[in-house]
Amino acid sequence: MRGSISQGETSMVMTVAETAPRTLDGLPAELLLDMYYAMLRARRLDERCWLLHRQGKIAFHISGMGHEAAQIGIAFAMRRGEDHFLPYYRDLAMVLACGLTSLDVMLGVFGKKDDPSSGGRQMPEHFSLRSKNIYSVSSPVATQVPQAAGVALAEKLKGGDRVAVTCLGEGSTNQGDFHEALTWAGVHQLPLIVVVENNGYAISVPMVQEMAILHVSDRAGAYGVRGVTVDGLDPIATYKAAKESIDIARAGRGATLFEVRVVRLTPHSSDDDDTTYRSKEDKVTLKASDPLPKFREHLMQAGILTDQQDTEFGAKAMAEVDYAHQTAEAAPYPDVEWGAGPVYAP
Amino acid sequence: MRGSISQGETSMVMTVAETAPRTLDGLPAELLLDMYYAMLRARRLDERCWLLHRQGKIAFHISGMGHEAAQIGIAFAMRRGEDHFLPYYRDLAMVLACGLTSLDVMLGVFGKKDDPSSGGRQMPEHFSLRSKNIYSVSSPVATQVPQAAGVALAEKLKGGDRVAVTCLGEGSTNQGDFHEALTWAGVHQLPLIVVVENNGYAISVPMVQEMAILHVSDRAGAYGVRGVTVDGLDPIATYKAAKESIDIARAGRGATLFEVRVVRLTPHSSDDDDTTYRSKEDKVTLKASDPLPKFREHLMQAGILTDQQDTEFGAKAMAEVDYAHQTAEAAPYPDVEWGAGPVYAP
Amino acid sequence: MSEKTLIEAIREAMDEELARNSEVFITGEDVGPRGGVFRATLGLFAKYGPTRIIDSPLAELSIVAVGIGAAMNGLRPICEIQFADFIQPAYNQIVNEAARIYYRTGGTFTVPMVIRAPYGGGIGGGLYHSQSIEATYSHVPGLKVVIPSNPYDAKGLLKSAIRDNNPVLFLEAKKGYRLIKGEVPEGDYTVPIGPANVTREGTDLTVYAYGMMHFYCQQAAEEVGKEGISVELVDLRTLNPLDKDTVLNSFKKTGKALIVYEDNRFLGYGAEIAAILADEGFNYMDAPIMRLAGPDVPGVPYSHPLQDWFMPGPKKIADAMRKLAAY
Amino acid sequence: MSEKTLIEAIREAMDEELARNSEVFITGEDVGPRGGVFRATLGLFAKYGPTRIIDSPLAELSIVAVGIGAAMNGLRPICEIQFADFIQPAYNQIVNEAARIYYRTGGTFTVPMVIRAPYGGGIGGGLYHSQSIEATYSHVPGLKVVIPSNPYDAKGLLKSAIRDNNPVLFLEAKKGYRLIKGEVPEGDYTVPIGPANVTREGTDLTVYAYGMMHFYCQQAAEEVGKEGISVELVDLRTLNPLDKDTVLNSFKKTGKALIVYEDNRFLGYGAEIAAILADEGFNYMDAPIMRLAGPDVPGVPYSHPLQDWFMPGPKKIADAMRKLAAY
Ligand SMILES: Cc1ncc(C[n+]2csc(CCOP(=O)(O)OP(=O)(O)O)c2C)c(N)n1
Ligand SMILES: Cc1ncc(C[n+]2csc(CCOP(=O)(O)OP(=O)(O)O)c2C)c(N)n1
Ligand SMILES: [Mg+2]
Ligand SMILES: [Mg+2]
Repeated sequence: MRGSISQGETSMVMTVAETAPRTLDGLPAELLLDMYYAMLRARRLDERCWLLHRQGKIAFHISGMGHEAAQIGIAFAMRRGEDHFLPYYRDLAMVLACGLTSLDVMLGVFGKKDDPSSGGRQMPEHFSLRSKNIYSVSSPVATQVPQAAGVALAEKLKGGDRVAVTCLGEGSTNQGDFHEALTWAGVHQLPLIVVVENNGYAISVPMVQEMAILHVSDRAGAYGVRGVTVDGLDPIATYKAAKESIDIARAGRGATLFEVRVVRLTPHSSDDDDTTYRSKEDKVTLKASDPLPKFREHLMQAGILTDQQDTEFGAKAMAEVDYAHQTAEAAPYPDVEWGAGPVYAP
Repeated sequence: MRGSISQGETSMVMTVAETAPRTLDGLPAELLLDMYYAMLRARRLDERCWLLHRQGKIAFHISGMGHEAAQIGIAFAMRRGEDHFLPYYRDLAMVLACGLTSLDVMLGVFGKKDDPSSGGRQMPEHFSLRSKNIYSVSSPVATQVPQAAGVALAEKLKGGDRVAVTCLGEGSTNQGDFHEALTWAGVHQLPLIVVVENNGYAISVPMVQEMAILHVSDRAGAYGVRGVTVDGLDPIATYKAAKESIDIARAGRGATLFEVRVVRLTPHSSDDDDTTYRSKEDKVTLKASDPLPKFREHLMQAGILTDQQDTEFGAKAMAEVDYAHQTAEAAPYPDVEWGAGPVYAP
Repeated sequence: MSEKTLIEAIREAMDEELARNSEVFITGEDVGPRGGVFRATLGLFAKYGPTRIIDSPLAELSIVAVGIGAAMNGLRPICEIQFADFIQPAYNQIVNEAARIYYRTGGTFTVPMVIRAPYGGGIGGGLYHSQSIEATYSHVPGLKVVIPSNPYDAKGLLKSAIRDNNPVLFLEAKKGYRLIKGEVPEGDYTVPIGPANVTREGTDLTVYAYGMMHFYCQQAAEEVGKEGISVELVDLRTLNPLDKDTVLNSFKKTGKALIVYEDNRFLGYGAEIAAILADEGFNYMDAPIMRLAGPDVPGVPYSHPLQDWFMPGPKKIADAMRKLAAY
Repeated sequence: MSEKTLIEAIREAMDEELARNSEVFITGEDVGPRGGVFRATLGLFAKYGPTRIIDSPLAELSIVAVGIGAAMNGLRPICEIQFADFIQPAYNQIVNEAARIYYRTGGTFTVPMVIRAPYGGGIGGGLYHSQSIEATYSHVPGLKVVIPSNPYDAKGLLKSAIRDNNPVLFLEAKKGYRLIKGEVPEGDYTVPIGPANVTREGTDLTVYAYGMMHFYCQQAAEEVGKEGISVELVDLRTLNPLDKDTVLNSFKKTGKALIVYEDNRFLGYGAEIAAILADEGFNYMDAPIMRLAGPDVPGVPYSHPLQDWFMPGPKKIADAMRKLAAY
C-alpha cells in the first residue's frame, strides 16, 4: 500500500506582519498561528464531511468539533510524526497535525483505494499512517490504551526517546483496557501520555451516569501515575501542560493521565440525533464554548492575528479542503481483490 | 442436588467461666471466643487438607492460612448466611463462618458426590452454598466482583436490605473486572463491600510488580467509593472496620473498597513451590505474623480465653475435622451421568 | 394483528415483559432516554423509569457481569450490547461465567438473563459494526443462542428468552431491523426456544439458514422456484441447542444441503450442520454438502465494492442453489 | 540429539530465540523468578534479566495488548498465558485487535507476536484448568493457531512462530508437558507453520488429530494395527491456516475419516474438517465422517470418574477406529 499523499497540500509557512508581537502567554507568535491554522483547517474539513453526509455523498462521519483546541495543544507539544500516536475517532485535528493530509482523510471518508489508513477497508475516521507513527484506530473503544502501554514499553526496552500518546473519551475510561494499561504505566514508569478528551457524554450518557467522580484525572491515584486536568478549550494552557507531561515522560520519569475538558459541538456521529438527550438551550450554551472563535479572538486581541491573515487562512483552508474533497470524490474505489487480503503478513 | 450437610457438626455454644471478663476492646467475650474458634477450626481443616495432599489422598488444595483473622473479622460483621457473599478460593474461614460445614468442604476436596458446592464438578475450594447466599467461586480471578455489583444492584432494585460482600486478592484487582465493578458501585451507590485480601503476592509476583501504589484502597478514589485499609492480622480491628462499612452500605450510603493486609503463610497452592521467590528468612518473619497465635495470646492476656478452654476448642475442632475427613473420604464419588448434566435449567 | 418491523416486534416483546414481570429490567449503553442507538428501547425509559431501564457505563464486561449477578439474585436482566462486535470484552463473563454457573453449582444457581445484540453486515459498518458472532458463542454449552428471521418469531422468541432460566444470547439482524416486516399479533404469545422451522417445503435440496440470510434465502428460493428448482428452507432459529431432528429430516427428504451464513466460512456455524449431515445423514447424501458463507478475511470491509464482495445476498444464494440442484 | 520432554523443547526454543534476537522478550504471570507455573521459562530470568523476562500484572487483556503494542513498535513479544482458560479476558484484544491490524491497516502495520498457552484436560484441573480453545480461535482470520504434538515439532514450530510476522496462538498440551518425550536436535532448526504431517501411513481409515489427542491416537493406531486395521494418522499441527491438501489427499486414499478432539464436540475443530471432507471429498466418502470429541457440557468436571467420562483417550479412540473400520 501507499504512503501519505501530499500533492496539492500547501505547506504552513506563515507570513506574520513585521509589527506583530512575537510572543503571547510565553509562546512565539509563529507557533500560535500554526496552531490556529491547524485548528481552523481541521474545522473546515470536519464541516465539509458533515455537508457531504447531508448531501448523501458519504455514508458516515464522526466529528472532532469542539475538541480541536485540546488536540492541537497536545499535538504541538509532541514531536509530531515521530512520537508514537494512538488516536481515537475524534482526533481529526490531531492526526492532521501529526501527518495525515486532508486528502488522506477524505480518501478514507469516501472509502477510496488510496486511503492510506486502510485502503478503504475501515470506516471513516479510523486513521493510521505508518510513516508518521500514527497507529491504527479501532472501533472497540479503549483497546488502544494498553496497546499504547506496549508501544511505550517497547520504546523503553529499546532505549528510545519517543513517547507514546494515546487518546480516548471519558466514557471509554470505564473499560477494563484503560485500567490494565494504567497499571502497566505505573509499574514500569512508562513514557506514556493517556489523554482523556472529556466532553461530558458517551453518546447520550452523561458523565454522572458513567462515573462517580468529578475529574477523570482522579483515576491517576489508583495507578501511581501523574494526573492532570486542563481546560481543553484553551489551546495554550493545553499546550503547556502537555509539554510538561511529555517532557517528564521523555525523561523517564513516568506516565501522565492527561484530562482535557472539551465540548462535543455535534451529535455523537452522523448516525446520532441528540435531541432526545440534549436540550436546545444546552446546545446554545455549547456553541458559546466553541474553542475556535475563542482562540481567534484571543490572538486578535493580542494583535497576533489580523483580519487579513485570518481571511487568508480561511481561504487556504478552504482551498485545501476543496481540493481534498474533489480529488477524493473522483478517486477510484478499491478493486474487489483488495477485499480478499492479504490476510497474513509475509 | 443436596443442601448443606450438618450432621455430626457440633454447634458453637460456648462455656465461658463465670469469672471471665465480659468484654475486650468493646466487643463481648462470647463474640470474641466465637471468632477465635472459627479461626482455629478453619486452620485445623486447612492443615488437614495439606496433610491429605502430602499423603496423596487429594489432588489439590489452596489455602487460607494467614488470612483467617481478616476473614473472620469480616464474616462476623455480616449477617452471615443472609448477606450475599461472593468469595474467592482463599476464603475457607469465611465460608465456614457463613454456613458451609467442614464436611461440605471435605466433600469438595475429595471431589465427592455430596459436595454441596458443585457435586464434585469443581475443583476444591470452589465454594458455593445457595441456601446461605454463598455464591459460586470461579477460577478466573476477579469475575465475581462485577457479579457482586449486579447482586447488589438487584438488592437495591428489589428494595432489600442485604449487602453484597465479595473478596479477591490484591493481584486480581488488576483485572478489568475489578475496575468496571467499582465504577458501577460508585455510580449506583451500591450496597457492596469489595474486600481485597492483600497478602503481598500474586503467586510469585510481589506487589511492587503488580501496581505502583502502596495501598489497594488508594484505588477507591478512582470510583468515588470509600476506601479503607485495615490490619487483617487483627480480627478485632477488622471486625470493627467491616461493621462500619457494612452499616454504611446497608443504610444505602454506598460501597467500600475494603483492604485487609494479611500474610500468605503457605505456598500459593499445593502445586506451588515458593522457594524460588521467597527466602527462608522471609518465611521465618512470616511465621511471626501468624494471626492465630497472636489472637490466642491477646484473648489469654485479657483473660477471655483460658488454657483449658483453648484445649477444649482444639479438641472440638480436631473432632470436627476428623469426622469431616473420614466421612468425606468414605463417601461415594458422583455417578458418571452427573458429568453429563443437566446443562440447562428447566 | 398488524404488520410490524423486526425492531418493533423486539421492542413490543420487551415492553410487554417489562409490564408483565417486575423482575425484568434492561441495561446497556444508551438504552435510557436515547432509546438505544437502534431505538430498540425507544419510549421504555419514559414508561418504566430509571430503575427498570438503566443506562450503563461504557463497559460491556460489566454489563454482562452485572446482569449475571442480578440474575443470580432473582431478577431477569435484559442486557443490550450496542453492536455484536462490542460483546467481545464480555467474552470471559459470558463463556466462563454465565454459561457455566448452572453446571458448576450442580444446578443450585441459575442465570436467567438475555443478552441482546445486533449482528451482521451489509450496512456499511466496516470491520467493527458488521460482525457475526453466532458460531463462536454456539460452541459454548450452557448458553442458548437464538436468531429470529422475522418479526413474529422475534417477539415470540424474545419473550421465551426472557422467561428462560438460562443465559440466552439473542442476536438480531440489524440489516433487517426495518427491512424485514411481518404480521405480529398484539399481546402475549411465545415461540419456543429449540425447534427449527421449515419455512418452505421443497424436494430438490435443503437450504439451512437463519436471521438475515434466511430472509435472502426466501427471495432466492422464490427466484429459482420459477426455474423449477424446488427448495426446502429450514430456518434454524435456535442455534444452540440445535434441533437436529428437523435438520436431519429435511435432509433425508432432499439428499442435498446448502448452508448459508455470512460469518467467516472456516469454522462458521455451517461447519457443524455439515458435520452432522456427513455423519448422521451419510446414507442420504446425494451431493457434496455445500456452504455459502463470508470469505475468510478479518472482517467485512467498509468500502462498498468490498462490502458487496464480502456479503452473501439473494443473487449469490440463487447461484449456489442452482449449482447444487444441478449436481 | 537427545531425548527431551515437550516442555523442555519449548523452553529451548525460547532460550535460543532470546539469544538470537534481542527483539524477543517474554511477558506473562510468574514467568520471571518463578519460571512460570509449569516452568516453561525456568532459568530464563537468571539468564536474560528483568528487561527480557517480565513478570506481568495479573491481567491477561493487558498481557496481550501490551504485546500487540510492543510488536507494532518493533519487538517480538512472547506472551505467556498461564492456562488457556484464562486467555478469555483477552479475547477482544486477540480477535478484534491482534488478528485484524494487518488487514485493517492495508498491510502497513504488522503484529509479530506469539501467545503461548497450555491447554487441555485430564490433569484434574476441573472446568477452568482444562479448556481447549483451538476451535474458537481458529475461526479468526488473521490469527495463526499452532499445536505441536511432539517435542521436535514444538521446538521447530515455536521458533517459526517467534519469527513469523503475524500473531500466532501457540497451544501446548499441558498433559503432555512431561509425558511426551522425543528426540530434539541441539541448536537451530525450524518446522514451518502451515503443513500438516502424515505421522503414520495406512489404508483403511484416516484419523485427524493434534496435540495430546494425536499422542493418544498414535497409541490407539498401534493397538488396532495389531488387529489388522491400518490407520493413516494426520497430525494437523497448524490449525489455522489449515493444510487442506494434506487433509484431502489422505481422505482420497482411505475414504473414511475420524476426527479426534477433546474440546466440546458441537462446533469444535473437527466440525470444519468434517465439513471440508463432506464437500470437497464427497466423491471419496465410503463411510460417515465420524468425530470423537468431548461431550457438550460446560467444562471438564473435576472429580476423577467424571473427568474420565469426559476425556477421550486411547481406549475410546481405538473403539472409534474399530467402529469406523468395520463400517
Ligand atoms: C467496546 C465498545 N462499546 C461500544 C461502542 C459504541 N460506542 C462508540 S463511541 C461510544 C461512546 C464513547 O464515549 P466517550 O468515550 O466519552 O467518547 P466520545 O465519543 O464522547 O468522544 C460508544 C458507546 C464501541 N465503539 N466500543
Ligand atoms: C484470569 C486468571 N488468570 C490467572 C489465574 C491463575 N492464578 C490463580 S491465583 C493467581 C494469583 C492471585 O493473586 P492474588 O489476587 O494476589 O490472590 P492471592 O492468591 O494472593 O490470594 C493466579 C495468577 C487465574 N486463576 N485467573
Ligand atoms: Mg465523551
Ligand atoms: Mg495476593
